[in-house]
Amino acid sequence: MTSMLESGYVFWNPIIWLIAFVVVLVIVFFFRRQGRQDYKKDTAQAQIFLCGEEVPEAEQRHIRADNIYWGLFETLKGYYDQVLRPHTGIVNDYILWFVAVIAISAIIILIAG
Amino acid sequence: MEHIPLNFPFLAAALLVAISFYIIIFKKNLIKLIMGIAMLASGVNLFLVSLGYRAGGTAPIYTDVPEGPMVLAVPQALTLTSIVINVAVLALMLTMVIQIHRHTGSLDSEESRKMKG
Amino acid sequence: MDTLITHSSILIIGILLLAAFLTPLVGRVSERARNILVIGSLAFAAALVFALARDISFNGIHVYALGASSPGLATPEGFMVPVRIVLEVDGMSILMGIIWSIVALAATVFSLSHMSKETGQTRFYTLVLLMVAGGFGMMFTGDLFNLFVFLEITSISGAALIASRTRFADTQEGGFKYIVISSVASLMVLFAIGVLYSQYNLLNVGALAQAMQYTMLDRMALVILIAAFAMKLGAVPVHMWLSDAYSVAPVSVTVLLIAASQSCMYALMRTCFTLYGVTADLTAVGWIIIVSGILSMFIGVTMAIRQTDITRLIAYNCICESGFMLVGIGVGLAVLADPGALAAYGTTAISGAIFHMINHALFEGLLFLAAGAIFYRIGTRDLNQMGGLGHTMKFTAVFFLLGALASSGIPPFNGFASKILIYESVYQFSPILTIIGIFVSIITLAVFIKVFFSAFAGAPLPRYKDVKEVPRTMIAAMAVLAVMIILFGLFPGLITDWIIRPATDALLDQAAYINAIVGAIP
Amino acid sequence: MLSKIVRTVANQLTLFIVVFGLYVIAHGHITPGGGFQGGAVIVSGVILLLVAFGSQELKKSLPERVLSIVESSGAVLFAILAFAGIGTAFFYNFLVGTPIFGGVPEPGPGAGDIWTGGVIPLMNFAVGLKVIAGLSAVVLAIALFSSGEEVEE
Amino acid sequence: MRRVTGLILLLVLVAFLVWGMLLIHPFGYPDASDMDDYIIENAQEETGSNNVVAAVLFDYRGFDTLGEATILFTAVTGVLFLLRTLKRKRESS
Repeated sequence: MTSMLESGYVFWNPIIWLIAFVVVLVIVFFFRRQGRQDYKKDTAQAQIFLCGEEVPEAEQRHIRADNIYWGLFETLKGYYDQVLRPHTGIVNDYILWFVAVIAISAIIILIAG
Repeated sequence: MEHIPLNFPFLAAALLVAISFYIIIFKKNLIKLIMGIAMLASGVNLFLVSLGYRAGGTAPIYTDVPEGPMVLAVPQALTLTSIVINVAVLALMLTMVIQIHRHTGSLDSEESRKMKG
Repeated sequence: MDTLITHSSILIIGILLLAAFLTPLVGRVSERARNILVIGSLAFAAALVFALARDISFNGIHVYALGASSPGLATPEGFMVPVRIVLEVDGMSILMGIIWSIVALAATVFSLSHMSKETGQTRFYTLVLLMVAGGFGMMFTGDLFNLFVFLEITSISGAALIASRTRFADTQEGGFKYIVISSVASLMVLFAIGVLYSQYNLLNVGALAQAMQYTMLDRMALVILIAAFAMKLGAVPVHMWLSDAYSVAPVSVTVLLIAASQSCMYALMRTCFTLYGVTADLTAVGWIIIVSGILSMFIGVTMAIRQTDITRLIAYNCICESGFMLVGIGVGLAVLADPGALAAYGTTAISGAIFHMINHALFEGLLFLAAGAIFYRIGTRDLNQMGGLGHTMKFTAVFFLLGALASSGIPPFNGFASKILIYESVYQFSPILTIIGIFVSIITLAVFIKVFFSAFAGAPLPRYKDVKEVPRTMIAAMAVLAVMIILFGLFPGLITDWIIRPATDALLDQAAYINAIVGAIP
Repeated sequence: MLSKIVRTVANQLTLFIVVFGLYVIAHGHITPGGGFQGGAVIVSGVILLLVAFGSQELKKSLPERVLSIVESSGAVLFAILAFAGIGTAFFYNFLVGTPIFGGVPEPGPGAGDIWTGGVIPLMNFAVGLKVIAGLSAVVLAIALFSSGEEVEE
Repeated sequence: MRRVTGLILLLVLVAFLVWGMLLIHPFGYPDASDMDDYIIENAQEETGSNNVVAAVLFDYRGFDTLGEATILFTAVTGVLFLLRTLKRKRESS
């Protein structure tokens, strides 16, 4: 079994996983085929329905990257303010962090280790 | 020769390193930053070359040398290598600073930065 | 053939250096000859790496003493310590060599088309060859000062390559930051080497490991080495240069830079496991690395989700992924002195980390190459201006999706295989670490959903109507990495048995590394 | 371009600087010095010329194309000398004991002999060539760039 | 704020370095010198060079020197690579 990955505690075999995945896929397709059959291409059914409004152009319809997860950033504003503060982009600060790492790990290793 | 008290050459190297870190951290001018790195390199080179000294030793070159102990040769070779490496690094850094100045018209590490966050 | 194998470790570095020196001369004659020289020397080096790997799996550690009267003679006759520079290639080094050769070939083939519009291509390829040679030198050398020299070669050529698009201001800034960071880090490495030299009068890793007594000065050197290598590999909190440098470089260079960061990770592992090893009690070091890894994972992913610059986003994702490796290594280090725990889960954690290194190079490489393909066609890295590219750039979209799924640890891709090793072993050390890891993986998927949605999905934008698929060489380079991701995902057991386990064993077997240099331990 | 006095003096001095640099390179294996040091000495002569004549004038006699070629050749020569010992081991000093630079001095302090050192004098020469061409190219490129002149590609 | 934190961290670093330097062997009396003694004794015989430093540079540690020459080559290539054109700038400005 070349696919088997054992770590002494659990095992992971992608082939088994793939077989299970295919089986699940078949089952899903089976149930999907039980659904409605009256979908027809090239009719009004296939068009975008937006509460009866006019559908905007592709340019306006597209959700830009800035707006994705907007709510998440709004909620975590406090966290991001804290995280963004050290990311100044000034090269001097980068070396200051390096000195900080040396100083802190020196204290830890010289005392504890 | 007597002991030099308190390992003065090593202390000098450590202080050079410390001063250069001060320059690198607190001076916002990019040229001064490069000077700081050059000083850091000098500090490390001083440290390396003073490691190899042997009291009363002569230079490790056999041509017309008096009898006696010789100082260690490997640190000197390492220092030579390190010096040339730093010359190369400084040349490249200065080139980049020239380019940064050409693009942004500023030599301040805070004003010339385009990327943050 | 035997002669070739005997000299292979030096030939890999030497041929690449010679090719780099020849490239400016050949480039004046003909561009085609130059490309053949570059690709040919890289392919030759890759072939030699595989031959050497095969030899190491049969005959154990490969030792090459430079300039000695016989290549196998690491120490002069009748003398206990090595005097010359010794190349020492064991399972771990050759694993890094395999990663490096694959990545270098893919990146160079990709840049044949990707850089074809730029000026100064001859110097570009010279620098690429120098960087690849420097990386091989870092991985194969058994000498600390030599490690420093090759570290400098890699970082100088890397900095020049990052800044290669001189018409943009941000590239110059990224290159400058990279070279400042790396020269400070490498000078501190040199300082630490001096501290070690002052006590033992040795520069060879194996001989130093044998003589190591873990005095206070050794601890000082350890602190400086760890901090310097951590900065070079981009661990939080010294990671800020990484996003600046990776995001502005041409993507083929970024792929090389990822592998260069991996070689700094290798140097960190060499320092901790081989140089200090069991002589020292590395529990505190292990915890420092674990904390840094957790911070890298968390801060990396939360910063990644916020970016709107595609390469910068993937760069933060790189920080996040290297956090996984750091956690694996840290757990291994923390239990290094405890044989029971090491056998129960420490070894698995380390092999998970090593497996993740090779996977990381593959999928992050694929992601960056796909991002570069987008940049090649539409000329911007800004996600806000992209949209609907999947309609025209089908191959790129599929490759990007593949890399994204692998990076988020979705089965059955290779990222999952290595992450499950890390999760499962770290869980026995401390469950909270695994929970954080799984959480971070989920956010990684969210990050890539954002990228895929805003760049490839959606209705085709009118301004990108006539965007075509990228040239065939670029697709070929991406396809190589994609095929390897799928293979590594489908046959993880094979890969672990062939290269990961030997690498882990070689890393943990400090005595064998020392023996190969100085003979039996007295 | 500086005044005529400076130019004449720089012209004459450069000769001595170059000769001294060549001496340092050639005697690298018996006295202090070597390829890097001698090369740096010669480059100081080039910089003197650069200061006296200006980058435009110097570019005519030392075009960057030539410097780049010389530098690559120096590096290739060095690498080939290292490769030449690969019959035994890379970097093996294969010339010791042969008629070319093969002499072995008496152990202990003594007068130096130029005909010793194996590949070391040759490598010194290769490195010297490289350093001269390389550093001159760097200095010239930066000077040309800062004077607003286009650098040759 | 940044200045104060920076100075404190720098002081810790200085204390760390100075403390380390005081632990190193007394200046001029190295603890161990096996490798260097071997090189000083055998350099003349093995390499034929009177200058031991040159022998170390080009024979015992020749690979480092190749690396160093490579670094110089890299830097020169990099400098010429980065300063390659001004034309585009002149047109745009």
